[in-house]
Amino acid sequence: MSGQGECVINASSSPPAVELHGITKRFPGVVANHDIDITIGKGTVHALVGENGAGKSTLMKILYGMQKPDEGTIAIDGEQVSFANPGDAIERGIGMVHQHFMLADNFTVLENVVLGGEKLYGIGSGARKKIMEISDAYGLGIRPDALVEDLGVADRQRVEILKVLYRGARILILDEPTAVLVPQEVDALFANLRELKAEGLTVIFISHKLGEVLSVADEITVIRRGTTVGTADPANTTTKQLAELMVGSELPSPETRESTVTDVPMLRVQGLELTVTDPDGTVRDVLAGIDFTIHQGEVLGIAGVEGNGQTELIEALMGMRDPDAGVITLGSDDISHAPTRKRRESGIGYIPEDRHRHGVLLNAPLWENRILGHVTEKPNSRGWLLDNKAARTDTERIVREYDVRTPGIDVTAASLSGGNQQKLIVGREMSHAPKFLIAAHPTRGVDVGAQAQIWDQIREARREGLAVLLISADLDELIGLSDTLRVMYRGRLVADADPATITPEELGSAMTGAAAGHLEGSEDEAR
Amino acid sequence: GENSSDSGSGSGGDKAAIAYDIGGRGDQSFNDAAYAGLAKAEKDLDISGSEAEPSDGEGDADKVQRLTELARSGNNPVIGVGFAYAPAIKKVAPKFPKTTFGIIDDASVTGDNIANIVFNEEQGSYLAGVAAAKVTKSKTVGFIGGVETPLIKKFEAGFVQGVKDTDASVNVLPQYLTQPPDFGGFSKPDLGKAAAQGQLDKKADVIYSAAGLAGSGAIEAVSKAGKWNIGVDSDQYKQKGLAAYKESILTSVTKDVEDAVFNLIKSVQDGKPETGEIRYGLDKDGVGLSMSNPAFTKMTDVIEAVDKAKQEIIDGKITVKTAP
Amino acid sequence: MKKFDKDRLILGFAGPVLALVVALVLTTVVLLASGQNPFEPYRIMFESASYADVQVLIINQAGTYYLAALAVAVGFRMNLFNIGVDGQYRLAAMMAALVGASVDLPGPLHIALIVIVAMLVGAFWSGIAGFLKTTRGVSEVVSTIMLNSIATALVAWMILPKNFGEQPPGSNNLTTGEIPESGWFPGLPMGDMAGEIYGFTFVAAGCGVLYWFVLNRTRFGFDLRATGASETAAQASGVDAKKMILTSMLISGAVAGLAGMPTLLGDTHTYSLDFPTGIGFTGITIALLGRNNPLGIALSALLIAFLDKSSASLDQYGYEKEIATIMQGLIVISVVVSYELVRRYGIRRQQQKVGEELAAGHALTTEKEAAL
Amino acid sequence: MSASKTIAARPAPKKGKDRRKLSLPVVLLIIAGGLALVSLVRVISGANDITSVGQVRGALALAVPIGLAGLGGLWAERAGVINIGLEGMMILGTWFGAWAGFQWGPWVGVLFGVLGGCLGGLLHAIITVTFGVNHIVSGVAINILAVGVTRYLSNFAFDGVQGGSSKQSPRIDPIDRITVPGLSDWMQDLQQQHWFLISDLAGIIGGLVTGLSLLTVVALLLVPATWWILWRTPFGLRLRSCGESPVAAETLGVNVYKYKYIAVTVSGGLAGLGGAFLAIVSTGIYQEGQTGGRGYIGLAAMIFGNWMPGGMALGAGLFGFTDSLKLRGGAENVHAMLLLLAILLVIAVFWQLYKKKYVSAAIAAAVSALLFTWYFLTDQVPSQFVDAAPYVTTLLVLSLSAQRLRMPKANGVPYRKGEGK
Ligand SMILES: Nc1ncnc2c1ncn2[C@@H]1O[C@H](COP(=O)(O)OP(=O)(O)OP(=O)(O)O)[C@@H](O)[C@H]1O
Ligand SMILES: Nc1ncnc2c1ncn2[C@@H]1O[C@H](COP(=O)(O)OP(=O)(O)OP(=O)(O)O)[C@@H](O)[C@H]1O
Ligand SMILES: [Mg+2]
Ligand SMILES: [Mg+2]
Repeated sequence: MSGQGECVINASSSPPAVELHGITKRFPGVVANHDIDITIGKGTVHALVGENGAGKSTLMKILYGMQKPDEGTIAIDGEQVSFANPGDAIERGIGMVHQHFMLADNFTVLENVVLGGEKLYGIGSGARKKIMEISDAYGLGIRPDALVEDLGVADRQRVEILKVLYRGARILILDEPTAVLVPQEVDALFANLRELKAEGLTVIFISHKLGEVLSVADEITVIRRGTTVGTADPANTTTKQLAELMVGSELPSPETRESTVTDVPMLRVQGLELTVTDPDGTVRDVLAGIDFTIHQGEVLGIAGVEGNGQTELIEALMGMRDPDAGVITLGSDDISHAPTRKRRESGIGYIPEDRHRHGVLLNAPLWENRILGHVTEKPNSRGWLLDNKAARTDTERIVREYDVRTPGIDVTAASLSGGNQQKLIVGREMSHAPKFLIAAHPTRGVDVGAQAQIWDQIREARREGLAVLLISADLDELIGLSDTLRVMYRGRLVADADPATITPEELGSAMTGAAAGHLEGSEDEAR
Repeated sequence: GENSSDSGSGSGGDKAAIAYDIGGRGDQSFNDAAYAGLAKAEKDLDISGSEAEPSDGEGDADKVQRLTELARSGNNPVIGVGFAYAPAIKKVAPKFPKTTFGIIDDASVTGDNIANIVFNEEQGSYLAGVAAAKVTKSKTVGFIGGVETPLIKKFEAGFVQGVKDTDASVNVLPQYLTQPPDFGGFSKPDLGKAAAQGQLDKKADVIYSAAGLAGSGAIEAVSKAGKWNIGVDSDQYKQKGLAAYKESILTSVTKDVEDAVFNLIKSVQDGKPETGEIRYGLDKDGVGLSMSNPAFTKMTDVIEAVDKAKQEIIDGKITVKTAP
Repeated sequence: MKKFDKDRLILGFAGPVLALVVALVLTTVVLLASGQNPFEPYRIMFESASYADVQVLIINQAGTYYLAALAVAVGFRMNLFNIGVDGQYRLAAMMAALVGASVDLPGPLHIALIVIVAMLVGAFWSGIAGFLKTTRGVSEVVSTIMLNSIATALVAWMILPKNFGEQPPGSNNLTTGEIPESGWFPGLPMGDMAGEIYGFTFVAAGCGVLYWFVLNRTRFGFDLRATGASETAAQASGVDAKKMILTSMLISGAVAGLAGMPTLLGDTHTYSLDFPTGIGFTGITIALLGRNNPLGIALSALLIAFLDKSSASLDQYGYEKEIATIMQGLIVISVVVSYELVRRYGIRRQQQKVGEELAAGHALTTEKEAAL
Repeated sequence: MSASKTIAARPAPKKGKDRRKLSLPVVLLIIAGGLALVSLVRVISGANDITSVGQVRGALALAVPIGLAGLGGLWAERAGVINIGLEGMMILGTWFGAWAGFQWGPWVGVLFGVLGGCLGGLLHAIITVTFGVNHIVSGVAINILAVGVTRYLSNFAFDGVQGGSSKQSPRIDPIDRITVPGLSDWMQDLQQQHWFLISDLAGIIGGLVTGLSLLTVVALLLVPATWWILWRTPFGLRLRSCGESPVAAETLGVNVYKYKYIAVTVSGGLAGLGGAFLAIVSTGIYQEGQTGGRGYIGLAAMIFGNWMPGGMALGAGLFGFTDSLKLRGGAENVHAMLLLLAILLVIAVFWQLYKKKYVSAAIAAAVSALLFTWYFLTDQVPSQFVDAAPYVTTLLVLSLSAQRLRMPKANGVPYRKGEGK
């Protein structure tokens, strides 16, 4: 294919937008990409799917000039290129929205957008005008002078897209852009993508949500263990087939089969209130009048657009924030103001939403990460002393039982892919027989195979009487796994729904505040 | 540079050594004066001299080691410059009974082979006070001390007493630059300058600074304001670094470390080593006021008053306090 | 992983050795450039270090440095930068000396009292910084710099004869009065001329063992390390981060308080105007050079003490002893740079190996599974 | 019962937008209030020196080196490199500044001082950026090295030269000073009337227009210039992005290494300028140990000022002011400051009461009462405590003011190209 090489572009048979040929990239201990070939036509949406750690992001970073391939060639519009840095790629009309936000929190939207592209429209009013122009054209609703740290994830995502459009990119790479969005937002994004495609732009799209992939892509490439294993035509492929291609197994479903809900209350929250004081002295409610009960064997799902108080609710339950009013009862103990450690010791498990911030010590070995959060419990310690040996043995067990893909327990957590980090966390939390589990986005960014495992583990524990508070942006997961659903909006639980009958769309609209109260006729909420 | 080497260059073969205080050679005051004494001895007495410098923030153990090494390699006398050497000399001297140990500015450690060289700084400062009180028109004079240690307080005490005894209506503004163990007050001229400026703004027209090198900042400020300086330690009128401001340096309170060191070395060479307290006061011209600025010597009434006070101190009619 | 161990060992040694060689070469270049004999100073330094008294001096100094560096390292382990060790140990030594001189107790009790006072004072002083950080969010870098200077002023005031100090007759020094002999920490005599190794040097070594044990073998140590590695993760794991900051600041200060003890209890028996200063700052260098690892710190402390003491007599031989300071700076730089280079080289090697193995037909997964 | 039927119209849980910026009028108001308070204290205590022309001049002279070091710190840390080596770079500045200054005139000295500092900065950049070594280690090493190198070189460069020694350089010719002719005298007169507020204002203005070294003017201009460069130019945006999120910058084609190198070198240059200022303007000679920890104080001033040029200048000014206060008859001036502090604490008491924080209010009240007692029972502060005044003041200001310090997010974090997530 690379023989096509020389750069004469015929108007008649326009060359493919991107051609990757024989790309190989090695990292210490891992071959991220191995002899990858992909051709992407102009004006198409091309999806890339694969397990966690399959090498998708690495491949895209190579295409974007962030990393140098060890072997292989890249051609853009038929012309062979070699990018020394992203600047070169941008110059060739490539834009990338990264899997993790690439935004400076303490900068304004405007500053984030113009950074690196100052020559285009300056950094002042010219740039502001251009930003508003793009924002209006695509209905992005951008406020150029807002600080990025004040923005919600969806807004940030839009800023990322705007950054790319601002530079006039013709080839867009979107690495898991939908992971943090609610259905409405995903729809809006897809509408934008179709618009872009109509303008002749090429889009490369990475997602673990196979339904989305099928709905938006013109062509799909599947990557497995660093190499391309096949392509699929979305028109006549099902998610099931796609999943099989990816992991060689069936697409898992979060569907809860039989109800295990008992009427023994495990966690009871009454009248929980939380306020925060801003540096300027204003006091805001972030949680108000929160009431709910989770019984043994019950999964309570909380739906809501991020930033509506879910984080604060979790932190209040974990004891990382002290509520201003209200009572939290675990079993029969009032733990409203108990310290975090005491709560963990009395049986609260915690799968945090941001694993890098709250779940692992990135630069510590796995076995130390296994101790984290349970340092006072067996087998990690005896009395005041650590029991490193027992902790190590138990880490090996977790790695085995929870299928954590790692070369050993002495590697740092940072060297695991996100999905494997997540499996380690789940394994760790489950190893202490929790009575109550807080699971925040337990499968975010996790591939389908790992997703299934995590769901299975939650289900199994639930069967044994575990109470679970599930918070997720993945509405399928939420509906499929929960026994009860509540919707959180502006710090309150404004609506409840029956997972058996509700659809993601209905739930999504309640999350935006458009609906309140009980969302469906049947009142079977277990109270 | 190249200074003394380990092997004796003099034919006499006698060796003497000094161990410096913080600052070391080149401080243009105390340590340099001691060096001048050693250099003079090298020239006049044909001995070979060694020097050793301390490192920043060192402890007694290092000083013990330094003195031991100097004594062991045959130096006699071994002179510790500065009171900080007292504990070290107390430990080392008994181990080398044949070596004479000199210590400058300390009389607290005693022994048969220890010579305590001390100065009556307060007496020289008293004379400076007399001169200042006579010269001031604004009835305000300033004292700037580098670091607030007992030694520098002696300077202040003598100066204040001299001023007040001469003219009780004259106001003395005392100011210290830093507190020990922050010895920056001896090495930061900008602090001296700021302090002097403050005193000038308060109408002081004679300023006596006992602040080592930081004093040069004060001298600069005072000179620019057209007022009088009183220098310290050596005759600062003659100091090359201050040539630009010499006209404003009325006089300096001198402290003859050079001769004290020389005398000690000589006494050892003569076979009659000095021992015990050797006090240098006005009587021995160990301290005094320099008379090299013609503008000062022309002020006959001032000189007269100074001479009178000097005589009275020597005669014991006036005792000068050593602490304010 | 096992099979890389020998390589790792070699690489581990390669770093420091490479660094020392580079530092020596650079220093030699400096000497040559300034027209001096490029080898003689080293000979003098080694010769001087071959004397027993200098060796004792080195060991004693290293003990003092070790304590200061441990104090800094406790902070670093928590991502706290305690620049205030200097003020803490000076204030602590002064107060301990005051208390020690004013009581008369049986030996061990007397010493214990002095040591406890020193630790409490050190902890109190660093505790101010910890308190301000946890309650008011004041950066400990700023507050400890300020507290150093405030400690200077406080000591200067307290040591005045009209307050708590005294001025020995005939002396121009100020002291806190001498601690009675019961409060002296016995040393290990090394012969007549060599002097003695401070007994407290062994306490310092014990502190190193304790430091290692607490950090690596106790729950508290785990919490501390976790907080240093990620405050947010530690908090979620049940550590009260604020309490941890305060606690580690207090510990750091308490250890800093010990830094003055070898000198006070083993040598001067009083605090005076010429009590050693600046040890806290040297402690920072040593902690960083030893990578906050108790053994590494010990080696670094010995190295720096060696450079300090063996260079002391250079000026008597006509060499500028600042060359030792230059050497110190160069060693610090080249040691840390070489650590980094060796680390990267190790990674590249590993990468290569994996690549080779892959080329030889082993699947990546087998490599992974085999390692389990 | 739980699900309410209406959507609560509560403020959005997102953070407010206007919480960060104090608007200009508010800042001016605070400054005016502060000045009025100082003036009041001056009138009550009779310590007329606290806002005299000389005091302000002295404060400025003492603040400039600290401010320049702080500005240097700001450049480096805005690009994500912690610079604890400021002290060393300052030392290089004093040495090179004096070395060139005594031979070829003060301005050449200034240039060499800057270059000397740049050299230190460049070394720091090589170690931290290229070799990825811990920033603090590198800074500490540079401090050691700078001391060693300058002391070593002095033996050859200054020893034996007329007026110099191994510790000190010969005298350097002074840099021209400017005084705004009519204004300066007028302000001086006005100040000496000791009127409430007017005289204080006159003192401050007078201090800023009397005997100002040209280098001081340059230094003062560097503060707004830094702000303008870093916050109003593409270059500055890129530089700051390296301190906030170098990986994001990298993904947008910014050469992060380049900007870090520039920033750290400039940082060294500014610290070097601070050193040159010390040697050439403040004192006219190089003197061993002359910087005496001012690099660290500069760092503290920068943190105090929240990594912003204006705030940093304020911090440096505070040090300069209290330093000058203590050097110019501290016992009396600082005594007056006790009163100021006591009054400030009374205000704090009311504020805390208003905020319903009774414990803090009680503490503030108790301390305030103590200070009042101290003030009225004495008329001097022991000189040892006077010495501590700048440091105590800083600590107090920091702990009383609301802490919303925000350092650049990636400050001190090692960065390697292509290893970002
Ligand atoms: N900079 C790096 N250094 C070392 N290893 C890396 C680096 N970047 C990626 N890897 C490794 O390369 C492999 C591929 O990672 P990559 O990020 O491309 O996966 P992915 O397909 O994007 O996974 P996900 O779906 O979770 O995003 C993983 O095993 C990962 O750990
Ligand atoms: N410099 C590095 N050294 C070692 N490992 C690295 C490095 N940079 C990245 N990695 C790891 O390589 C992986 C690739 O990053 P990437 O963000 O694509 O992973 P991921 O599996 O998608 O993670 P997540 O699910 O959390 O988003 C991550 O797990 C990361 O921790
Ligand atoms: Mg990825
Ligand atoms: Mg991922």
